[in-house]
Amino acid sequence: MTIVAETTSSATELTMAAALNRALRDALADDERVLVFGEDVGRLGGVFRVTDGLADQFGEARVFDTPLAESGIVGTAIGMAMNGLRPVVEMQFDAFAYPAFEQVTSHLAKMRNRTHGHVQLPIVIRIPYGGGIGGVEHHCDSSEVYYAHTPGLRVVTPADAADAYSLLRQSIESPDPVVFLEPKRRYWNKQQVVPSRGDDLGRALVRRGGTDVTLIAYGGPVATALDAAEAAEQEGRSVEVIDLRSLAPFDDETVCASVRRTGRAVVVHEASGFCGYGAEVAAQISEQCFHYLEAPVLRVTGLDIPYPPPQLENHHLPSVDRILDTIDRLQWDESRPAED
Amino acid sequence: MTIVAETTSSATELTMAAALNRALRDALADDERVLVFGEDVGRLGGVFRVTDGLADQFGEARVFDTPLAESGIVGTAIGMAMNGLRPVVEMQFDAFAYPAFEQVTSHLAKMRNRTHGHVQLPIVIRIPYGGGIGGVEHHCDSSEVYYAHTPGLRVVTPADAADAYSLLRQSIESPDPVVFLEPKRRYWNKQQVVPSRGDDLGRALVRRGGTDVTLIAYGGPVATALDAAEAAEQEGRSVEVIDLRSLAPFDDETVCASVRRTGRAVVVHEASGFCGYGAEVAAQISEQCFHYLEAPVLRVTGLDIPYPPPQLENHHLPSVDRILDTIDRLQWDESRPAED
Amino acid sequence: MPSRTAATQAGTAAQGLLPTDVPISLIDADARACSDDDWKMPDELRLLKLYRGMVLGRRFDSQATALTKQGRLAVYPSARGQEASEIGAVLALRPHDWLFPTYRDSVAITARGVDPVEVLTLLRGSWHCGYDPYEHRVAPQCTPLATSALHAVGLAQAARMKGEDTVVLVMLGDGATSEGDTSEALNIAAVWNAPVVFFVQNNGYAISVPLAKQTAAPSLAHRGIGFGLPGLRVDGNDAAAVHACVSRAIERASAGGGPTLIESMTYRIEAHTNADDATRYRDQHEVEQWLARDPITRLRRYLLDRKLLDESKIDALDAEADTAAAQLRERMNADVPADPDELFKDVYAEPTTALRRQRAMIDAECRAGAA
Amino acid sequence: MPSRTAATQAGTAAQGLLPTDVPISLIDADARACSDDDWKMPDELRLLKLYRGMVLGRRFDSQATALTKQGRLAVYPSARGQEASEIGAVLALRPHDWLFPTYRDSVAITARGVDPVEVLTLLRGSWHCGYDPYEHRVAPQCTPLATSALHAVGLAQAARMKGEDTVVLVMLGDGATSEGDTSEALNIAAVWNAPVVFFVQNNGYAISVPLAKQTAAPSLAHRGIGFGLPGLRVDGNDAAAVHACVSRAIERASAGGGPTLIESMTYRIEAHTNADDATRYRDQHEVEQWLARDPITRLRRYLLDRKLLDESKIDALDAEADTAAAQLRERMNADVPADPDELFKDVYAEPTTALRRQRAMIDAECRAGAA
Ligand SMILES: Cc1ncc(C[n+]2csc(CCOP(=O)(O)OP(=O)(O)O)c2C)c(N)n1
Ligand SMILES: Cc1ncc(C[n+]2csc(CCOP(=O)(O)OP(=O)(O)O)c2C)c(N)n1
Ligand SMILES: [Mg+2]
Ligand SMILES: [Mg+2]
Repeated sequence: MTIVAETTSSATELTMAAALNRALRDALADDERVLVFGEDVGRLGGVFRVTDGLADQFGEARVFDTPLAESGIVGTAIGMAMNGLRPVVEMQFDAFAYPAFEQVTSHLAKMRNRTHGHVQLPIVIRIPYGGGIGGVEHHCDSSEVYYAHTPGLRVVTPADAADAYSLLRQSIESPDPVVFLEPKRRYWNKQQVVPSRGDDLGRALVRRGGTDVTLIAYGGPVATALDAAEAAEQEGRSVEVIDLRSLAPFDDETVCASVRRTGRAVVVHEASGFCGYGAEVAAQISEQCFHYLEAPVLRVTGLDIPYPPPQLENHHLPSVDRILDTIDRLQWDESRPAED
Repeated sequence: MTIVAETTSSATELTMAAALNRALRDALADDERVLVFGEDVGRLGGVFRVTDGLADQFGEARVFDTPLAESGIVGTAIGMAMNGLRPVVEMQFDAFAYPAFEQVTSHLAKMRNRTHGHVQLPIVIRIPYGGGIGGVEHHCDSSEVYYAHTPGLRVVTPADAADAYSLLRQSIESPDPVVFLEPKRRYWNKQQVVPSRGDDLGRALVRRGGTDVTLIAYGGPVATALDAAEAAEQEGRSVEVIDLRSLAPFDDETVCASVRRTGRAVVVHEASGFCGYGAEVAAQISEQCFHYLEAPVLRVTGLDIPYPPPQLENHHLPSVDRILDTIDRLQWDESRPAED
Repeated sequence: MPSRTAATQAGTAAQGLLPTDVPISLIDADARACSDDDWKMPDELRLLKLYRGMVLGRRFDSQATALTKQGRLAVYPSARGQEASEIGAVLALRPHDWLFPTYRDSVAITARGVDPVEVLTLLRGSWHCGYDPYEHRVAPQCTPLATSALHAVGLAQAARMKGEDTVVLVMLGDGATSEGDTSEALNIAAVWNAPVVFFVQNNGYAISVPLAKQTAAPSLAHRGIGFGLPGLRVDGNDAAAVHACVSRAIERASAGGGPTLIESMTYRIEAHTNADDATRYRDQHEVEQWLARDPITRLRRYLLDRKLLDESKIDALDAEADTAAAQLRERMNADVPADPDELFKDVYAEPTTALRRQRAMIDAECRAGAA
Repeated sequence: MPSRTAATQAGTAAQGLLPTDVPISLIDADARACSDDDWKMPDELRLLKLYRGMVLGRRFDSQATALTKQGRLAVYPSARGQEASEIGAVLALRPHDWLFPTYRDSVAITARGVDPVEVLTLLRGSWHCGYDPYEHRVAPQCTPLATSALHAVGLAQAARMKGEDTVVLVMLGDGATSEGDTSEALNIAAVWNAPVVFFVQNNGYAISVPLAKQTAAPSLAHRGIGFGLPGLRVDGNDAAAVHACVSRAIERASAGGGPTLIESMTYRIEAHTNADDATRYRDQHEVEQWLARDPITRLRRYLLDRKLLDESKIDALDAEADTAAAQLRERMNADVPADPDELFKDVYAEPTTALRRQRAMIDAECRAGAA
């Protein structure tokens, strides 16, 4: 099988959905072992059009619709990967990946370890996740912790179009199985993208420098965090914003280096807070930066409720105001006694 | 339907498995809406004999074997509960509950909320969980975070026979769905049990008083934590041990009150540490007890690997030594500079 | 024991579980009565009820689609073209029976008596399930495909245990039959002999995926025999036939005969939802062929031919439907104040400490926002 | 479009997908050849291979059970009584084919050539899968029931995509057929026309649960038609018949004919595993009836009757089996040093920082322990 060398490309304005489409297209072109399949990803091009045109270009043998069965999709992908292919499968929405949970936890995550490395499963499971698009129930779950807590899986989530391209390319090339979470409310955000693969899977990115407090976010809320940082700047607070990009493994180095400088940290995510990803981030910061912390690590997260209906989702999602309020609670006033 | 009044009972020596059996028996006797079903729970009495004799006593109409389908078991339990019954179902082992994940997350957890409280699902899902019994792969997962992170579920886990009885009785009577995690390596531990229902679902228990450090554990490792506390005592350190019992909701009040007194905390569990339950406990303590902490909250957990084979599981499970080593790392030496 | 005995039993038991070669039909596409010795035409009153239900249903459906264009509904999955299946099936239910519908079955739910505004709550986005499931014995509309098939089996079995004469009708799409849950439900229902009717509306597509990519079986009704329950296939655009089949399946279940699987052959005239573009994956020609088999026209012609209906009755019914639609439009135009306190109310029977704290935070934010 | 055409196709397509009334049998319980026009008796060489495989398999199986008593294996699920199914099926595989076995199929795996010590690694507890799946094209033994049926379909389909002539045989128990994954696999295999053979060993029980509580179907082979693949039923204690059926299914798949479902009617003579107590849920009488149908005795008598085997050959084979068992016992008696470093090696292709830290901790603990 031939691997075509990467062609240098210039910047283009792309939405995240288009950047993902481009990544899939380039991966399909570069490596004939790559397959794309799932529900409605063929002729329709996916309900978010991320696979638009791929079936036409690469044929139904490589980009195809499956019967409606998520466990079936992941399970057959596992068999295909055992036989040398590199499936990139789509779960139509976050909550519709749950039927595949056993295949993901008991097989996908464990196969390499179980077989002493003989069998590897370079599979990417693409999952549009999270809310903010007025979706009805079961279409807006932030399910990252279910995967991040499962050893053997990589969990990756881009926050913008450029990362969407490069992280998806790297995920497809990864020898490890990757749960690739696409923040659906950013699908239509545009950006200048130089489609380049990069070589930083597993690393966080400092999106904005700052000295007073570190904001840690990923996926959909990264843009919110950047807006909050902008607003805080106006109020005279210098906020560093870190985009984690890789939830598993977690780049504690980048995060802790920042917090050791700023002395304060806030973690932001959409998923329910309780046992959410932010708990791990907060726990690691609290442990590794104990003597540097001027205030407890705080979390701005979704509420501990099932994802709410469209008309109420604004209360659930971390907002700029809620982030600013939380930053305000970071014990800036030396004279104020501790609240706890 | 008649609810028989609780009969006062005297202490009996029971294993945890026998205490659970007794709890099921009493629940079946007290409330004719209670049903027990699952794989092999009928004539066989369950692979751990927790349902031993129940089918004989209450008949196959109330205690019965189902076809081999976990999604089917939880899904039909949901329908039965919608029709006024109170199913107590068994998943044979932890990893074999994963096929039911969609039913648990998308329906069991959300039904009350989705229907504005019209439909309640008083279902108990009993899951023997965790390792320490020399079980082969897929038989030893600690899957509590998957459930604890899902709003709408109660997650309960007893550490001894007495709690096994009372927490299971309370779980069966709870109007909320309960994932009831039974630490299988404690099934055969004996204890004097006064079978009484109690009224403390959701509350943690201080299992042992202490002044220097708070050890927080649940399920299987509670006994290990108590042993470690005993050993630490010999070395002159007074260790308080808290058994959480209820993982969702989390009794932060009891935990934080203790840590504010001791100033130090270690969380112990078998599940992999990354995004494990201990992260939430550490994050909450770090936030709520910030000014009381003499050292960072440390975690003693399972490794971030798939559950290992029997011959290696001792390296994975939190041991007395590892707990003691961790307590030693709690910056007792005032003169020693911080390690981070 | 020895296999030949077992085999003979198998052969015998297999009798009656396979669908007929030709889908059951009572009124054909040209509105003529078909002769079928096995099935009886529903009586006049029934037929008129079916006609009325379909007319009201279609008007409701088109009104709902219109509401999406006005931004009053987030999304709406239309059942246009499937009225014979929706109405034929739901009108077979008795008051004590239960209906387990999907997102596509709003027409059936309103026909069951649920207030259309409550039905549309989900798609309007003010709450999830907008009605009390116990009031009309209608489960919440189910989105995670096939999952409700198991709930239906459980509810039905519980009714049997309690000695109640309740049959459960669960609606599924052709796509949903590929999910493991559907098979688990068929199997468990048959083993338990539960009073359930599995009603599969085979409308040819699962979003964009045609039936041929969904199954290689001779028909979806053939799935019954492998689980030990009878599979029937019915012309899903023939309200009379659908009604007859579902009625008999309900009678059978009620009499202790166990579950039935019914495949109702129909077609989704509109796109999957208003947000979908069906031209990407199917020919207009195909749609037109099915438009020619319209279930309402068909029954109307049949009833007109037999003078069971006349133009004035037709007009009156249309007017009734228009009035209902106008009322619905009006009521949906009223803004519903969504109260954030609702978020925390029914997560658990009693709100936890954490939820109380979170509610306080939201309350403070709302006050700050209002100030 | 219109339903009658579709129906006729359905009727035609259904032909040939249903199992025969009587399970396929070539050598009956009394060791007589059955006349069956559709099936040919395997040739002498094959029959002798089947016999040898069963003798070695049973000896291996009883040795493994013995090892549990000596504490050398944590647990062992015996296949005693199922040797005709295990061996008949696995010997039908060609070198390039794949086997997807369950925990119960150690006998089949060793017959495929995998070192028995490597096979027993899982149950010995020193690692999970003890062999390299690519060496003999045997997937890891699968414990989560039915999940591997999907892997089998995927691997088979990938082979087709790559133009390889590979057929995949996946073994399942009767209980596993109730899991949604089995149905999803049957459906997808049929839609894709994947070269897979689903081989269900119906041994009457899923742990303690008898078949009657597992399914109400006339037979498990009847499940095929509802997904569009042929279902066969075979006497699972007749190695010749099993071998003939599986061989033909492999040929068919190899020729592009698609998947087949085979139900092999057999019986689990031992308890579920050594840890189980079968007297709690079944009669010894039932076991004895099946002992009378022993697959090895049956084939031995058939071969003896035809002078294809004599006492000295029988003794030689038994001796060979004993030697293999003795070797196995000896090798299993050696302690395997379990190296904790292995824990971290293959979680990811490269260990993460966190895993490196955790390895350092374990190393330190081991050193402290050793000191
Ligand atoms: C478990 C699950 N997977 C995927 C989806 C997304 N989805 C919604 S509708 C649909 C197609 C369903 O087709 P069908 O069952 O034929 O019903 P129809 O829409 O035609 O009425 C899909 C894939 C879902 N709702 N649930
Ligand atoms: C998903 C899943 N659920 C439950 C189990 C526990 N379990 C192990 S074997 C078994 C019975 C399987 O019966 P069957 O499929 O007939 O195979 P047999 O053991 O008879 O070979 C059960 C319930 C499992 N391994 N996987
Ligand atoms: Mg459909
Ligand atoms: Mg079996």
